[in-house]
Amino acid sequence: MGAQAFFLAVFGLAAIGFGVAVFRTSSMVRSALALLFSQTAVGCMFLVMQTEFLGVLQIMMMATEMSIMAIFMVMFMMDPGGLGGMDMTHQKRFSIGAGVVAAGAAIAVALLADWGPVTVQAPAAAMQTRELGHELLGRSMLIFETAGVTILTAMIAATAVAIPVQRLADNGDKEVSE
Amino acid sequence: MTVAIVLLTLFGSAWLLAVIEGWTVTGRLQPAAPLLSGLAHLGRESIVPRSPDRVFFEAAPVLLLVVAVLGAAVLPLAPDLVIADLGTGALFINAALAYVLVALIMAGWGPNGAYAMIGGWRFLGQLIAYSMLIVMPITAVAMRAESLVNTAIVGSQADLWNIVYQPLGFVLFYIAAMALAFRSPFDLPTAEGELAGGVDAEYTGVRLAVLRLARLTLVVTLAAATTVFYLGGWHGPLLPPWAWSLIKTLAVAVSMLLAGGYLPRIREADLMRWCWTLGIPLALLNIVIVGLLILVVP
Amino acid sequence: MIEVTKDLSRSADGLQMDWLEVPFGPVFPGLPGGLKLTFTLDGDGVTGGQATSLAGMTTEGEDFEEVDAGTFIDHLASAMPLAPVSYRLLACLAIEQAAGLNDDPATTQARNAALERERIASHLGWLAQVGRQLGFAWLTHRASTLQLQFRDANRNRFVELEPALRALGTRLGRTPLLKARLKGIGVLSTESSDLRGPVARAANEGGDAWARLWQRLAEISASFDLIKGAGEPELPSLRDIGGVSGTGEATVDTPRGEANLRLKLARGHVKSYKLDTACSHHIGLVEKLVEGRELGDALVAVGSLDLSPWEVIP
Amino acid sequence: MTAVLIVALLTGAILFGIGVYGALSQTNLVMIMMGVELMLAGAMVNLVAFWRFLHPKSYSGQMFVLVVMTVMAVEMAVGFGVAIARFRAIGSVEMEEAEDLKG
Repeated sequence: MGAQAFFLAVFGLAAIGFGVAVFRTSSMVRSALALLFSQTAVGCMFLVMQTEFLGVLQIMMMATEMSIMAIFMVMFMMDPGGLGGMDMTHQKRFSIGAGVVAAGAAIAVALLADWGPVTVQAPAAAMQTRELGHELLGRSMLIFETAGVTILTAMIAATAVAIPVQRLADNGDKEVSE
Repeated sequence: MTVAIVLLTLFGSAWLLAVIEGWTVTGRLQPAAPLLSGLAHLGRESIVPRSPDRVFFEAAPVLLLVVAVLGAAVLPLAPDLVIADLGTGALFINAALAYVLVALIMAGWGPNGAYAMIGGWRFLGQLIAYSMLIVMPITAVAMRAESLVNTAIVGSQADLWNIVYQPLGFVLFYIAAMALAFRSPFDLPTAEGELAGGVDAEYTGVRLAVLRLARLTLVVTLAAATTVFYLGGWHGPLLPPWAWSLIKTLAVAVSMLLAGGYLPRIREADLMRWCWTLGIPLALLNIVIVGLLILVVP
Repeated sequence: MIEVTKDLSRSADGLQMDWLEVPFGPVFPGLPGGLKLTFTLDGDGVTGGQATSLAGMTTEGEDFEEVDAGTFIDHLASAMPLAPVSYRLLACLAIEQAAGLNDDPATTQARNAALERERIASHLGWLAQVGRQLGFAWLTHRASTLQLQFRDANRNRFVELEPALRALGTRLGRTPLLKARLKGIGVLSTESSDLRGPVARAANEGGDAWARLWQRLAEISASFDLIKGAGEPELPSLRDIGGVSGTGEATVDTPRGEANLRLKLARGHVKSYKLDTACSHHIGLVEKLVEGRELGDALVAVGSLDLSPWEVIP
Repeated sequence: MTAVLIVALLTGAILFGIGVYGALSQTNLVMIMMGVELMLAGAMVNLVAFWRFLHPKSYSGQMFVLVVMTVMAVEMAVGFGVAIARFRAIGSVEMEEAEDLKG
């Protein structure tokens, strides 16, 4: 069990280190890829905790998701290369306070609460995947479907919002979409 | 021990691929050419462009190589010859190979050059086209084997290979694999005619050697994945199992290498349009067909 | 950040992004050497382009000291490496016309055969270049080997090479992805100004890169039949004109379009000349061609014009 | 044995804290979304730790992690849709220049 705790701590520190790097670097692509590697470290933590399917899924999804975030950061940020070294923050003191309070509360709960018996042995990976499959298509079929439909509506909504509004030929009709 | 064997076969077939590629380009079969050109790269000056993003510039080729090797870690050459037979092996290959995109974005953004940057972001567009066409055929393959474990997948193809069982899936996976390895008809990030080498234009010296080795190893890994998923891995009459998977992997890798020379580069707009409007419906159809085959034909 | 993006120009999708000035320089793989394109890139879309030639003939007719007719011909031929025979023929015709010689059929036939042979070689060279631009390795290899064989082939060598040439044409017709790559790229309508040569002839069959490809392949087979009809092709050489003076003008259909030469002859020496080539007009088309296109399409469109930077007279 | 659980929960808490700091301190919409992503990552670590160490029998824990991953994807998609529309309107997604959106 010591090895698991050790590796978990290693990947945890990596995730936290990259997480801090996200907000400290001035170069935007470097900050996006720092978040990417922080999420990958979180994925590796899942692997260490023997939930293999979730870990592999997290690692796979985050690679593409954060790369797409990287190009959006290049589009929308003032100095994406970070050569100018601008400070892009405001209300620093308040946010540090809020961050510390949030982390402190969670840590307090983690340390003080009595978690009861901790299982030592987790089911085998292939069995976990099978059970998760049964759960997905069995009891929580509704959640699974709504999650799928939500992603679909989100895709359509995001594209609809992002598409430039064509100026309709205003041949007298009132309904000119701004 | 198995790690050494698998790595040896991986880099050995990458070296064999380099020899074959050299043979097709120069017309002369020189077995030592890849080693000599590799050493020559070591000798050459390694140029770093002005104000690069040094971390990305250094990390990209290494990450590409690590990703290619990591992808090969879960691929079985023989029933017992696999580095890590993960419970979700088939998905792990896709998870590892998703970082080819990250490596190319780093290689694009690192050297602070217009061609490289455009090449890097173009590969992001290419990923949006091919990524669905890799995951869905893997789902169909896993459906037939009723497991994501690679050795089980190969085991399920003992009597009938998947290329015969689900040819549509094979075609889609083969095309998506070539797009993932940015080989010739899909070499948008390193387009020689449009971006003058694009992503690997700024690399020289030892980094270029690592990048070239990584690209060849990536082709070998994808060929090994195609063999495991569709060509019945180590199954084959006379020869020992590892020999069969090696032969099939090399055959698929050489076909991936040479198929590109006979096709012009595809337009990015066409690639995305065809992959989404044609590829994904076909992939879903393939899943439906495999589902029916499993249920109806016991 | 509003003040940062306030004065940026709006791209097609309405977003104000900063655009990059990227040179696609004189030695870009797939483009003719010496042609310098400067694109304004919005991501990988081209919002403005400008083509200049760094290898064009700088000296116009003015500061051109008198030179003997023979050296003038060699000077003009060597100044145009992509079409030496056609410009040598142009100079010979102009000088002979200035000297008032009438042309006898035998030499004209041989000269035309040499001109057609160079047209085939030039179009094969263009095919090799398009192959390199499209990453179509087979076409580059095949077209360049054929070009080397055709450049100085005599008549019976032609007959041997004919099946290879036909095979190239049919193979291109059957290549998948080629039509999708070239169709609708770089469209030049018929009424766009001063189109010449294959670009003009392709303008009425759709005027895009695909039509130009097939127009040039058709020209290759047409030149092939011409050569079989004509005599043995041999380099045009000047017939002796003695110390004559006068003004002459000639027009030759070079592989890239009609070129026109007007010169003044004084006692066997060329006093001044005025050269007008097709490429100096075609290079002006690049701006309109690439505007609003994706980068790959823009470069293929410029490649399909078959510009020769040497023949661009500023 | 509970040490491993504690380590996981601490990591999740610290990641969550960094996410809160990031979301509140940054001026750009995209950076705020990255802060939110970090918060969700912290939450996911906790969820997996709870499932693995406390309730490995009921797989609804893993199901919840999948839902959180979906939330991450949806939040990013809609966030960038709004960001593009916003950027087209006034050329910036800086939060300090968003007074005109006030109710």
